[in-house]
Amino acid sequence: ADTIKVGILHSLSGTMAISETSLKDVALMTIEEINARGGVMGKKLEAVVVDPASNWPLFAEKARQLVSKDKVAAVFGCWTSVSRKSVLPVFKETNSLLFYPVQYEGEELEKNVFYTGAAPNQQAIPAVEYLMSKDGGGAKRFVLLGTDYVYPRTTNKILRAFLKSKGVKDSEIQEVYTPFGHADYQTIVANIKKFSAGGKTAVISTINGDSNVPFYKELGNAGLKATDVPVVAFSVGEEELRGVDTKPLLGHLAAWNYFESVKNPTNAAFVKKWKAYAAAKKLPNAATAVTNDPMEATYVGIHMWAQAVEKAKSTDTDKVIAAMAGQTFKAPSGYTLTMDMTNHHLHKPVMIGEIKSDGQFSVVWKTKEPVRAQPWSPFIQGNEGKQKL
Amino acid sequence: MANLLKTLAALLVLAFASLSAQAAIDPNLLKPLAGDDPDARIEAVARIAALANDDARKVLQALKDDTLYTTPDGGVLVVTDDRGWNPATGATGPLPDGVDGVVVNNRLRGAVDGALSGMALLSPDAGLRRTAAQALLARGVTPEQLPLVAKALAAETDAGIEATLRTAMAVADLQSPDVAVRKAAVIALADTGTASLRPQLQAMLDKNADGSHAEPDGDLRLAAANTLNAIDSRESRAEFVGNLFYGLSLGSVLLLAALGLAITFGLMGIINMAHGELLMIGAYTTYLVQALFRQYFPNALDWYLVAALPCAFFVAFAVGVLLERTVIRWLYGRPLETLLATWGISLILMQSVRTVFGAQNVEVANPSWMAGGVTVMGSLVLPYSRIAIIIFAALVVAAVWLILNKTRLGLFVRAVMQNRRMADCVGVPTSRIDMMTFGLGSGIAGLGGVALSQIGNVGPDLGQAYIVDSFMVVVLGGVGQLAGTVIGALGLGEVNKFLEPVAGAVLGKIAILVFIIIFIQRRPQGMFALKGRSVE
Amino acid sequence: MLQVEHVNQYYGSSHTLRGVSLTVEKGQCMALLGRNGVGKTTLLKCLMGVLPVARGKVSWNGRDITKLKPHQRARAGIAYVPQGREIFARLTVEENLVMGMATLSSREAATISGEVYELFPVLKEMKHRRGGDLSGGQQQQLAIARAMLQKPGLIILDEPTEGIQPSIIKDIGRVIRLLRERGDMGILLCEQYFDFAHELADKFVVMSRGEVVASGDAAEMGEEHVRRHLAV
Amino acid sequence: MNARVTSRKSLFSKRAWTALAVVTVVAAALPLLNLVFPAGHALHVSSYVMGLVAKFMCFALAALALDLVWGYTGILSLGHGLFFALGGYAHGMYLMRAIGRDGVYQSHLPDFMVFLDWKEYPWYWAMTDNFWYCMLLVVLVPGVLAFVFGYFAFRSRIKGVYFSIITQALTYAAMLLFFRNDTGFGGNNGFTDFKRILGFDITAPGTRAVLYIVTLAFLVGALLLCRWIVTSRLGRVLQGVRDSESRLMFIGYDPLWFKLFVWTLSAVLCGIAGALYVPQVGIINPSEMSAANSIEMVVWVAIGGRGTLVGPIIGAFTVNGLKSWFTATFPDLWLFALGLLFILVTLFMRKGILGLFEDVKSLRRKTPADKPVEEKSREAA
Amino acid sequence: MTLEISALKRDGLDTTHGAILYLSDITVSFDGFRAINKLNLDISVGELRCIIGPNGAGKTTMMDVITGKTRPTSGTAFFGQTYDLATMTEYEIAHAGIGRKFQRPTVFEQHTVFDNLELAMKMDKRVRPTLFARLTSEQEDKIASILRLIRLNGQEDRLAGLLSHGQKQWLEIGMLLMQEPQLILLDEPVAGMSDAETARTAELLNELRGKHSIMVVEHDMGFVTEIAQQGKVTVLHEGSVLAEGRMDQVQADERVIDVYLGR
Ligand SMILES: Nc1ncnc2c1ncn2[C@@H]1O[C@H](COP(=O)(O)OP(=O)(O)OP(=O)(O)O)[C@@H](O)[C@H]1O
Ligand SMILES: Nc1ncnc2c1ncn2[C@@H]1O[C@H](COP(=O)(O)OP(=O)(O)OP(=O)(O)O)[C@@H](O)[C@H]1O
Ligand SMILES: NC(N)=O
Ligand SMILES: [Mg+2]
Ligand SMILES: [Mg+2]
Repeated sequence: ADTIKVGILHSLSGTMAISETSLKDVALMTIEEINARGGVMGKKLEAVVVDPASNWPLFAEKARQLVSKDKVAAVFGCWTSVSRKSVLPVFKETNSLLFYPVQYEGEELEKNVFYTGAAPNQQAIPAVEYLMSKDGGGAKRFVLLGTDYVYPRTTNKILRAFLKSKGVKDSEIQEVYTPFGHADYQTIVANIKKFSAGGKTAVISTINGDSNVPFYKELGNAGLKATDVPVVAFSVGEEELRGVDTKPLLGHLAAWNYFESVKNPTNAAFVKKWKAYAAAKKLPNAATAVTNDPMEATYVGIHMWAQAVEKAKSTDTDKVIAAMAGQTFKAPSGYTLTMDMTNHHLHKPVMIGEIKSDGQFSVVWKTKEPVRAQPWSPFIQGNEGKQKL
Repeated sequence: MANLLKTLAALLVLAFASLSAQAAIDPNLLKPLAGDDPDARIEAVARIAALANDDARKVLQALKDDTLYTTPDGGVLVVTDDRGWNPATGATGPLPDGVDGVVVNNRLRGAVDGALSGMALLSPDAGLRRTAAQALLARGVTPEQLPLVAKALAAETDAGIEATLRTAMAVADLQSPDVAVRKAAVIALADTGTASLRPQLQAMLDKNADGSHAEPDGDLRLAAANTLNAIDSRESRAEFVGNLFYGLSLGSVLLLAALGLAITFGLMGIINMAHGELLMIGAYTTYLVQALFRQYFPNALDWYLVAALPCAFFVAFAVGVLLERTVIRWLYGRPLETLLATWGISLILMQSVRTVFGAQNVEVANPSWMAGGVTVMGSLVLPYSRIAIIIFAALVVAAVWLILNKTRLGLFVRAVMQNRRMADCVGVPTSRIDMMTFGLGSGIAGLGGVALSQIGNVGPDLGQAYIVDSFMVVVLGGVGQLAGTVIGALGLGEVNKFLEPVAGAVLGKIAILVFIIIFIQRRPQGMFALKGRSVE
Repeated sequence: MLQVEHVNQYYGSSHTLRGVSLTVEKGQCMALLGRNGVGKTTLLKCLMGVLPVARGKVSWNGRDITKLKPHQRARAGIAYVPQGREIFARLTVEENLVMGMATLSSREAATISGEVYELFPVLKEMKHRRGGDLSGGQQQQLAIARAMLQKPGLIILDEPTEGIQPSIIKDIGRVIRLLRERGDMGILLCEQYFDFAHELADKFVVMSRGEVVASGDAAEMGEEHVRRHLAV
Repeated sequence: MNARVTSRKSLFSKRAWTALAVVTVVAAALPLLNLVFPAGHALHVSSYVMGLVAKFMCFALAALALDLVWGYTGILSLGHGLFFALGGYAHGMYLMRAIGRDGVYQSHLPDFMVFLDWKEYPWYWAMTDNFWYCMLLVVLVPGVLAFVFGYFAFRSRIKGVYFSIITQALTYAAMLLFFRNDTGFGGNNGFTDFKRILGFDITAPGTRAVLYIVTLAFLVGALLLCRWIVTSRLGRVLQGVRDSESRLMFIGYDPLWFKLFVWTLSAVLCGIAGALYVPQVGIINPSEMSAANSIEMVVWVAIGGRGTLVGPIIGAFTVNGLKSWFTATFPDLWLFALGLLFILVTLFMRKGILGLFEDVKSLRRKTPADKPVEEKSREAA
Repeated sequence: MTLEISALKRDGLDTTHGAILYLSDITVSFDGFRAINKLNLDISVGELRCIIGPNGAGKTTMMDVITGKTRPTSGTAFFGQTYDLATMTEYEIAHAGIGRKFQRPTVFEQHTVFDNLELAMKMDKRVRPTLFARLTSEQEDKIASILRLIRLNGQEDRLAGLLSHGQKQWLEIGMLLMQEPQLILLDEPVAGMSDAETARTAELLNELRGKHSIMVVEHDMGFVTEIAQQGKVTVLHEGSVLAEGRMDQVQADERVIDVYLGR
């Protein structure tokens, strides 16, 4: 064939469309960008877009379709961990490639997957360290608030162990979970308020996309300000904030590996390109288009894959995997990201941003260098032997 | 923090002693603000605050509002409408190139807030003073601030503010080295103290490692224990009232979500799976009205919600009428098939919104009069937005009740829904009534959507989040029973909110569902079931 | 004046009405007779517009109403007491009666005329009970009262005496006679209770298998050839 | 007189038997075509297609089960996704045990238990390493749950939408329960990463072919069983339950046991469908219990034609087939197409797709003058 | 529950005291309104009893009480000596041998006429037997004869919902006969029937007299006179017995004329 097909596997309908739609678009933009440059190995890339509709078994079906029917060279996709778990067997069975662009809980390392989002040590732990620091407000008590699923659970498990290692007592940690789509945070916010009476408190939120708006609205209603009880979130980025009135949220935090507001030429170009793309394709709400971390991770992932294919001179899975190791890419975050030699995760910088009234984040803290991912968190028992991975 | 406040307070006292200090601010004072040494910035805020003049307040306010910018030469500008005011010179001019916003983090913001509220304690504006006093109470007064507070207290004329300040003083007095002062403070706080004092009071009761009491004075310990008890019982009362309120407010939300369905499903028997999407349409209409106001009537932005109500009603009404005319009207008497068709409608409406507005949520802001809330019983905040929703729900229910029970139209509606053919035969234009009824139900769903937009997501999936709950409410109350829907919604809200603290949100929700299942066993026709022959 | 010309109707493939024609004049009571299942109810439903007519024409006071909806016919002055009562089960008796005045202006509909309460005292007693809770005969009375309140020009009665106690049947008979004698109303009475029909009717038609097989003045009603069509 | 009785509908007409046999044989041939012909051959059937058909057959079995209660007995369940999922979970427990120590943590416990720091299997996992025991669970868990739930609900004479809504509440509650990690079924992720079944590699073409054939056999078997039931006198009692339950009581039937019988049978069939589904799609998780999934099942039945048994099978294949096709071909627009399909079928094909065939057949027989006039049924109480 | 039914069946109906139905002091009130007020009534074995009374007198409600549809507020209702009707469910009562025709015809509209009759037929009505049941030739003959009796032969394959009002009445009577109940309750059986049909029904009832105990509620006095013959007629009024006696006696009773027959 004179094109190389790549699959894009993001939900365009159902509950996850909120987050995943823009990943599909940014992937298409990236592919256009690569094609404009002449493609890969002289061939144009051809995107095959499917809609797994936020339905996990359908993810597996669509993955199989992309790999075995459309014969794509690689698949970029998934957001939730369960969708990833659902497609894994397909990629293993067919020995093909998945690029996964979202922060996740770790505890996984598959040969057929490249993880371009953050592992817990690249997001959660630095964020908590910041909260405990003087500048972060010196939090002593923590509310670990999340949606009841594996990512929050694992993250909180890791954080609990981490906090313990920092001398925080169990009585000073409150772990609260809500069901998916929970929309009434009155009681929880009241409880946070009560808990915070006991001393400087921070909330670590792993609330899933949909519940964030009601949570933050309630927080604003109850008059809990960031200066009293800061909330740091791991799933709230620029895209999510588009749907929130940010005035009451001033100063609440998020930890990511990229913010739209970081200032460097690569990012300026990236943001400009995205806005132009959104306008050109008449995406809904193009006028207020924003970039965010998983979009950057998608962008980086596709480029790195393209570089690896060039290097391997083949789209053969094993050859590409070999070529991926040590790939570098100058990312919009302003850092040159490296694909780890062994663990399929990117080395990423960690940044903490405070919400501004315009829905952007001002970066209040960041690491000097990209941090190597620890997919097997040392804070989880039984992972001791896996730290070299 | 304590150190900082100490300096701050000392400086404030100084400042107020010479309130007349004037003129522009020393650039050296401003310079650290533009830098990135956090400690130096905090220090600078304290020093500027000590100036206690209008200029200082302007600078601090600008910091707070994110309108303070740095210039390339290391100065700062307060920016309003593309013009910069230089506090060092007092000059106002166009913005030079290369200005950049001063990064404010929470720590700095906290310091600015503290400084501003300290300054506000002596402000002539009672509102400002009250806010400041409350902020002070929330933040805690250090012994060093006492003179300032004392001074403010002496000058205070408003009883409410005075009480707040007294409480703040008492809190501070808890740390006094003088047993008598401590005791007086502990006793004073029995009536006003909040849970935030518990650690301090508890500390008085604790024993040291060697077994001796941390607080040597026995009487004082007793007083502390009493105060703790008083605070605890007040808190638990507040908690109870809080739960009651949360339940009422959740119930009102459920009610607003379900009320339209009580008409389209309860009265008309249409298993309207697109009901949620009608809520969504109401919410998106609110969003559009807001956008319109932002664009054309920015001054009246606070009133966009009022305009959104009729708009949402009519848009949803129109969509409802359209659906009724094109699809639903063919399905009367085939209730189960309405499930299928409206499920299809729901998919289409959702995807339409996704196509037009994007898959992401859109932003709907609370008008400023809905921000914040009243504080009752010391610690319980009743948000205005929630209160507004409760009142709104009551109004909508009353309106629906009046329409259905006190007007001829309402009688026709009920008659048509019970026996369409016979209603036709006595001269009721049934298809128009059908259309109006479905439109009414849809319009009310639209109103519900306006309310929901104020507390949650406005996105393509908004409706999906409420559809199951809405059906539960209507069925629990008894299909076709407006009163049942009201009681069902409020009941579910209350049960939920009293369960949640005990069981947690997840198990609480499961418990609610099990409760519904068991309840229906007891009352297989819902809460307000009709009895007798007429239901056969 | 109601004029029915060659009306045909089908249920699926079965031809239920085969060219039925009849005329009801103002001030006249027309009895519609026939065995069970011959299509009487079907005809009345066609006249009321509840069922569509496949072929043929129905006109009322010279106006073609074949294509009108039931509520339009009601507004044109036709009232209907269906077989099986069809009261509004969950409306109160009073509300049911108010429904009878749906075609009147809301001022006229504000009060229920005492006449019906006099005729059917039980309805006044049970004014606040739900229609569906009434006994069968009470419901039948309610259905008749409801139609009377409409002040119609034509009243169509489908077996109005079914399930009603003898004394009230007599009252209903009196009412029908009264209405007839007022002269401003046509009455189409479908009835199994032969003697009752005989007493009230001015004219009659007999149907069999969807066709009119006999018709004439009340005087001929008792004749053998008529009786024959009613026997089993 | 006896002629009357022999003319009563037998299990199938001759033509229907032939059609059934042909379809079954063609369906059974797919895995052969997959195994025998190499990829690229004109007669080759890809494993992707085979996987799809297998999945659809599981859905079809669930739809068939639903039709038994909804179509024939008038009990609309909005919670059959629960029984489907429970069957799936029951089989999934075995599949998880069969992973052995090949999981990520190389423990004898499934990864999610290791992650929760559990040291032992909780009691309800006892014996799940035995395949046949799990198969028993596949039948028993949905069956017993349905029986108990049904017993109380039917005894309280809960009917109509009230019943539908509490089935929805039931599946919703179960979904929330299964989402909890502490419940011990893998939380949100559920079970995945299966490796083998009865010692055979679960991804091997041969294993897949066998699973496919087993699914087909169950589907055909269930169709015959259901057909037999609905044509028996019991079937007519069930329809009596649907149309006038109180009348049935006055002639001496206790509807409770009739309802309970089909309800439980339906749940069991649905559980079996779930159990067949899990090894073939490789994942089971609580989203199968979401309200929307159960409603979709109802949609399959309605689209195909309620109360016809064959219709729901056609419906499940049609809806899911279109969904698979649309999501790949028009990823942005497919919901419009699907939504429109639902509306059009409801409006123009009152009896679903199967009804359309019958209408066409009867149209050919009738003269235009015979246009059927349907009297609108009386208001539903 | 199925067990109980078979237990009851085995006991059989005990009518040693000559009466098949005893109602004593039955009261039924709906939200304070007494539809039945301390009603006392016995029916003897083989008796054909006519019940008349004004609309709303409580006749249908009384049948509701007997068939378990409505629970009496107070009082006792016994079928034979042993069956306490107040404690039994509708189907248990039906099984015990009470059959009823409703005031408004109720048949299975989606079933054919034949199926309606088959379902009503006297047989083991538990789940398993119905699943494996096959029609025997006697049963077929029985259905055929009932079909002829109710004049629906030739229409047995029509859906019952498509019958006319009168035909449904007949079908319901047919179903009742298929049930072979010991006590038959007929609520206005000839309402909506033509005079000829009414005569036929009277004939039928006269045939059944003696074989079954029958209770008939009717407003058609001609019909009542015809079937009551020399038997007892009970007049209900406002929930209690107003008068009882032979038809001619009752018809002459001033009170009955006042409240019921009219002048
Ligand atoms: N909805 C229907 N569909 C098909 N056939 C019907 C329908 N309703 C009635 N029929 C048939 O049409 C014929 C006429 O019915 P109709 O109800 O008009 O009879 P009728 O003369 O009013 O009888 P009755 O005196 O018993 O009320 C009957 O044979 C009946 O079976
Ligand atoms: N569920 C109920 N709620 C209120 N009143 C009721 C209810 N059921 C019956 N009634 C009343 O009880 C009385 C007796 O009704 P019932 O149906 O037994 O009368 P009936 O003797 O059968 O009359 P008919 O000859 O008209 O059929 C009536 O006045 C009726 O309105
Ligand atoms: N991996 C996540 N965010 O689910
Ligand atoms: Mg008739
Ligand atoms: Mg009666």
